[in-house]
Amino acid sequence: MEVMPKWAEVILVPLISLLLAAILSALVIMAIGEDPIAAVQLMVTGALGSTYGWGYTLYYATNFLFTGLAVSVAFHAGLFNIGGEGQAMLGGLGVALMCLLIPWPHWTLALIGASAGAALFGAAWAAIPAYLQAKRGSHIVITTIMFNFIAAALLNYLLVNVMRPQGSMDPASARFPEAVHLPTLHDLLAPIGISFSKAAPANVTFLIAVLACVLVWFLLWRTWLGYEIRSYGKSEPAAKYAGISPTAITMIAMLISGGLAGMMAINNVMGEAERLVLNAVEGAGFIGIAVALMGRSHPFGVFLAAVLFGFLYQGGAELALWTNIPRELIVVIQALVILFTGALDNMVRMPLERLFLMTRRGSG
Amino acid sequence: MTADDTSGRQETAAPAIELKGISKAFGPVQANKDISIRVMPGTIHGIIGENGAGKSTLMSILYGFYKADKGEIFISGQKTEIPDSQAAIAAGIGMVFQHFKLVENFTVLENIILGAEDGGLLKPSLSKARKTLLELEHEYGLNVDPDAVIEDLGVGMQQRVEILKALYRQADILILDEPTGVLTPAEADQLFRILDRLRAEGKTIILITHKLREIMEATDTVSVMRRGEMTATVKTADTSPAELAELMVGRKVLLRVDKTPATPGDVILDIKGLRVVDDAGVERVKGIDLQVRAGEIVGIAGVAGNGQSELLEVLGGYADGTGEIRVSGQPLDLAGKRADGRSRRARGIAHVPEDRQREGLIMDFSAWENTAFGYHRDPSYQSGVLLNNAAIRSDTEAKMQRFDVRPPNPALAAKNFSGGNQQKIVLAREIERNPDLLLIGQPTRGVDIGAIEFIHQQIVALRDKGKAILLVSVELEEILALADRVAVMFDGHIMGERQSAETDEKELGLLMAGVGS
Amino acid sequence: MDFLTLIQLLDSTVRLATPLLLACLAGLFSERAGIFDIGLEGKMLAAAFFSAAIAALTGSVWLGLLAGIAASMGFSLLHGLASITFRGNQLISGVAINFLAAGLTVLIAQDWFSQGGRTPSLMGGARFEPITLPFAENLGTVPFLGPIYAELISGHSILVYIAFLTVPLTWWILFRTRFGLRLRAVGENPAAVDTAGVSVVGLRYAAVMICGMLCGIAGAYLSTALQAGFVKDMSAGRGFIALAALIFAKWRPWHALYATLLFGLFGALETRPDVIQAIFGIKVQGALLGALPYVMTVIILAGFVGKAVPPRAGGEPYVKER
Amino acid sequence: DPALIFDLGGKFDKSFNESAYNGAQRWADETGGKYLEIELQSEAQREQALRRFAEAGANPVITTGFAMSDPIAQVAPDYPDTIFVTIDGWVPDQENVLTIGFAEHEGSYLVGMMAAMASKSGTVGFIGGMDVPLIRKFACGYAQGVKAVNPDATVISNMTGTTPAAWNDPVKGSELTKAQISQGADVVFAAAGGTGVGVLQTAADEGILSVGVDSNQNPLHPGKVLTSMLKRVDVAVYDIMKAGDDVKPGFRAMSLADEGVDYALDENNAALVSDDMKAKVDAAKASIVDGSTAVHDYTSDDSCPALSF
Ligand SMILES: Nc1ncnc2c1ncn2[C@@H]1O[C@H](COP(=O)(O)OP(=O)(O)OP(=O)(O)O)[C@@H](O)[C@H]1O
Ligand SMILES: Nc1ncnc2c1ncn2[C@@H]1O[C@H](COP(=O)(O)OP(=O)(O)OP(=O)(O)O)[C@@H](O)[C@H]1O
Ligand SMILES: [Mg+2]
Ligand SMILES: [Mg+2]
Repeated sequence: MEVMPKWAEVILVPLISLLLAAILSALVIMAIGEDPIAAVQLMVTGALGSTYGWGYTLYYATNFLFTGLAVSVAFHAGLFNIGGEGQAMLGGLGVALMCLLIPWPHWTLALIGASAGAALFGAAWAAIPAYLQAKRGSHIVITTIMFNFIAAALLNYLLVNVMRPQGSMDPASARFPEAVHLPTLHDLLAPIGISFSKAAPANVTFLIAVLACVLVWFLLWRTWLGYEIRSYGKSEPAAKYAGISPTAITMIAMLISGGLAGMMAINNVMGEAERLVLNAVEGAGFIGIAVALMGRSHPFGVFLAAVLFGFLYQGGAELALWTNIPRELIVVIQALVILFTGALDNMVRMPLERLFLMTRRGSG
Repeated sequence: MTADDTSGRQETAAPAIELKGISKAFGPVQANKDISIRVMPGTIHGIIGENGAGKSTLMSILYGFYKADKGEIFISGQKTEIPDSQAAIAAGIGMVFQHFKLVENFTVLENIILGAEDGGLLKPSLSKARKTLLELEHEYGLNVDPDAVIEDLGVGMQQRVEILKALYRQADILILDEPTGVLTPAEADQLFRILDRLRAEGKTIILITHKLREIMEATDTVSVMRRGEMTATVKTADTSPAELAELMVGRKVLLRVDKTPATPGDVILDIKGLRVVDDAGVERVKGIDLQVRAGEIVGIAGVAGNGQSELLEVLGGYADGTGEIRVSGQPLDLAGKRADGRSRRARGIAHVPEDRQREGLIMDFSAWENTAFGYHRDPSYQSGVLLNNAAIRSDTEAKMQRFDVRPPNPALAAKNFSGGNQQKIVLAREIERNPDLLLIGQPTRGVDIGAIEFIHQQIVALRDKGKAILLVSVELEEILALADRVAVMFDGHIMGERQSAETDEKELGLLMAGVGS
Repeated sequence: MDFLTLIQLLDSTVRLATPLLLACLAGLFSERAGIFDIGLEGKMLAAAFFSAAIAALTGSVWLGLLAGIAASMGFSLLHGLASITFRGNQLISGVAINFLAAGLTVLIAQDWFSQGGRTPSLMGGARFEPITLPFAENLGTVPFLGPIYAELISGHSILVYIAFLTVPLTWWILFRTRFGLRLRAVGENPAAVDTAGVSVVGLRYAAVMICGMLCGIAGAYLSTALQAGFVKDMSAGRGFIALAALIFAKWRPWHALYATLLFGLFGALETRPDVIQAIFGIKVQGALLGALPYVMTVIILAGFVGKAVPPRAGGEPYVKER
Repeated sequence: DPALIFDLGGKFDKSFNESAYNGAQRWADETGGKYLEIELQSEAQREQALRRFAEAGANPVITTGFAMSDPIAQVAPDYPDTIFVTIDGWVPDQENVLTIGFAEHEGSYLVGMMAAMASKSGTVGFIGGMDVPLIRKFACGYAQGVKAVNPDATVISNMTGTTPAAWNDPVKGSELTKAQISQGADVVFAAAGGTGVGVLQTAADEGILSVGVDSNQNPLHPGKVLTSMLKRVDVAVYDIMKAGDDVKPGFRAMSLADEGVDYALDENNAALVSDDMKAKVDAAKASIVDGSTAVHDYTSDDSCPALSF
């Protein structure tokens, strides 16, 4: 019944959209007097041309994977969780407490503990807006926005007044002990003979994020719980008819969502910074919204979108390192990518559909 | 507008509407194929056809809602371009859609003037419309409270608003798409009286319906559509229901439910003093007692909005009630945790909800996902912690086969099936569970006669297996044909019970109006 | 808390509420027509920049205001193109606009002024000055009402009065005019509007453009009335707060006024820890004080405001043919 | 070539990053030299930038902001031939690191004294950006200076917010200023990046005095900015770049004695600073330099004798 073959929908449309975004970005780069071709080369080689580049690209992608999945799960339940930012902040707090308070013997155990802490704190931060939505009808978009601000204030208070080591200028927690340092991709791949950049921050969390993608996929499309979440998201009256409790699903979906957002902290806090800093999340919660929307809330789509954004971040960093292109340009490029692949995709799809319909009529 | 200026027009020989070679495709779906039709002024022209035949599409093209890929439109002999509804309205066409196009939280008056305001300010438009409305009401007996909010009105009233909307725009040609699908017999009768009146004034009416009786009683000519094509146009006087049914489905159709007398067994459903208060705090069911036995069909008749829906909702587990309900002797929770759809299903209660698109199906889900809907936690659909999708799919395929769902493609999304086939998916899901008690609301609403025949057969077959069936329908005809016993609800009470063999539409109609025993 | 402190708090409330109010009403027009807009922030930011930039270049704040409105409406047009013409995802489009504005304003500012993404400071006619209402000076001495008139009501920039007048105007347009009727209808059931012979696309573009205009004024207010120039990211999340206020207000103009005044009051209270200490009797730690407005909002939402039902067709593109 | 890494605020933060940029630019203009630079966008880029510049052979690698201390401590051992410079950071026990420490509290003390002397109401204000220890260090030094002149003076202190937006919210800065004015403040000191723009503007509009920070902000509103607390990051960066490969690791203090911090006096505020004021401040300056007056550094023990947070 579809007008276009699947490959056109899945590959051609995003590709052409991306191309349009690239062309417009090139124009902007030219407008500020730089060379767009060199810039693109720099971005591609910087982000994908070496294991070092990949290490950073995947590091960023890991963050976006968690927040993107978080937004997606809530979306499937018909809930717009804008609170990924705050939930990831709290996840960081969970990780920091776990790593600082418990003397872990080995990183594997620490990872389990920290993941639990991250998920628990993230979920807890999502629980209140979820409860208010389910029981009081308080719009989850407002409450999660509010909880982002509250989380920032809470963290600021804790890091400046409570968790900061005496005398340190930095509003950050103490460094985590050596035992909880997570292995980087270099550490993981070296034993099997693959050499991977030592410097890049991508670490074992990336694998956990990929695993999370698979699990979320299983959850949503292979379990009755996921089935209930999706049903409720599509139609509340129908869900009620089927005996699916709106309260339970709202709570569960938001807890999972918050937990996923919180889990981002094992990548940036435990894996990279190895201490909790004030601005650890740096907007990944919001990028997660774009990633989920662009990935059409499907774990595989989220994966691709997250890697795309990882590429943009790392490519942007390389641009910033070796050229005088201001960092705002990178923001503009990101915006154009989001715009063309996410919002203006029909601009590409509509004429393509007409084209395919014509060829089909022509041949049939 | 007076009778004088319309009578003159009646004499012109040109058809009020002439469509020539209309074709329309939705993506790969060819909804209308080279359709031509002529409708004479001052007549009622019926259009029938199976679900998905393209009736609504054709009329939407005439009304400028869709744009035809090919073809020409002539209004009163004049070739007319109708690129949008504005043009259709200007050409004197009004349309009452199958799914009403009303703004739910606006008042009647606001809906009526929408798009037909006089000037930029609302006040003068509203007062003028109020006056005109009064005249129209007077003229046609269409009483509606102009200040009522649409969502508070019953469907019958909403339909009147739609008709008034068209009349307010001085439509000479009125298209009605399945207007009686949601009306009570009394409301339908009233509608046809109004249509007669309009015809007498020289207005032209196109009537789409699935009900052959209405075609036979109300129309002058009738066209039959099948799979996007116009297969026949005949004078109503020259045809018969059986012939029309055959023309439309392509085979002989049984127009009557074929069933043996019931042999009721034990009491399965036993309701005592049930009361239901809705979200707004209004008591909708005011203490009813009712029993349904194994092997019988009990029909609940009544004008929509008299508590039948709430009754079904409580039985189905998604509204709270007070009182006592026993199923097979065991009490049923009416509130709290165990009063939900899942617990009900566990107790052997299956439920075909009144609104299949809102409740019975997830329109974006595939047919196979919908087949599991409500039963998704059933052990036979699980393998370990995971859903056994393969099992659900093969189960769906079998059910689609047995219920003749077309197309028999489990992967197709529910929204891509026609209404009749959507209903079959729901029925297959619920009936094939072999429940002790089947709750079924409006089983054939908006469904074509071929499918109606089939659905009725399935319900009777379940009864003959010794199951209890509670049927709620606003179609008296359906209730009389299907139910063994009829209870009539009015204002939250049961006005009376009758054996269906011993009663008729007239008696039930009185009970439905709150008059009687 | 003495009377003058109260006046000062309310005065601050008015100033802080004004950009929120304008943005909230902007969102109201758009969302009442069925187009969700989380790009209020970006539009405000773009307007803040362009109004300050043009005011700085021409010396005329009015030209600046026009430029700000034009810039904001340009982004609205983009949003309309994505969400109306091409039936794209309205949320994504909004997100993109926020990013785009954040990046472009600084890029262009740097290109034009080379002052690190800022505009030069605005002086004289390049700024909206406070207006002293008639007799404010003489009446200031009248007890009670005097200070209210002289301090609270008088002495704001013209844009503040415009913002407050926009509330009844919005109400009047929405509920008393043909345009308003159609606009509300298109947000509830676009098919009804379409079959009534009115262009859904036209109405939605009109709503989105009004939204752009009001965001433009909001942005101009930030950089040319409250401030004397543009600083990067100076909208500082106000677009999101306006969005929250819009939901809080359940998409109604008068409620929007109350909601934004409430947010403004919270913001004003945040600047006066001493007042909070006087009221609650405890000294609130600085960072936690910052959380106060948001905590209060959640409490009020949970305790007093019921379910907010958005316009029914909101967020969905109008598609006739699947 | 030298490399310069700007902290998250970006090189145009109207604060110390910008000051560093100015220093580097002056060096480039004077010598025709070239330098690498990056404006950080994320935490993860800190280590990345350090390593990339070190690998590319840049020397010295200059960083701004206390948040770089930790990454430098991680990276520096891997590149023993590169000199890493941290401005505001603290990397002890590392052989190839030059730490540059500014005595912001001393400079703030001086402008605090001037504020107290210029104040008629006996109430002065402080407006910080985000509530972080560095900003408290400014506030604390300032409050000490105020109290040194007038022990009965009131110091009102506000922070703008808890998210990075706090550094770029001039509107909030304005409101805080107005709130402090209504509490009687007639001199306000802003240490709040872009937010300070709003503070100085409002102070000028409302007819009170303000105190600028980091660079000389007196010209922003001639005759209305009492003075500015100078933090000569530009000088530090210029000196380091000039020294180039010869730069020595270790610790370099940028205190009053080293002219690393100071107060600004120019034609814009000449009329505001009386001879008496100037004499008193210069005396205090001398006594701080010779050690007879000790200004307490908040970050030394996370407490402040003159102000509570
Ligand atoms: N807006 C649309 N987009 C895509 N396909 C459509 C659309 N409307 C109808 N169709 C398809 O066109 C065909 C004709 O549909 P139409 O609604 O005209 O049938 P109908 O005869 O009115 O059926 P029913 O009796 O169920 O109302 C169907 O296959 C339907 O799925
Ligand atoms: N001119 C006014 N001055 C003060 N309050 C007003 C005024 N007009 C309306 N209100 C009050 O403001 C509230 C909201 O009015 P508004 O017109 O925004 O929504 P509404 O008409 O109640 O809602 P809707 O039309 O969406 O059902 C109401 O409580 C109303 O009493
Ligand atoms: Mg139809
Ligand atoms: Mg109203």
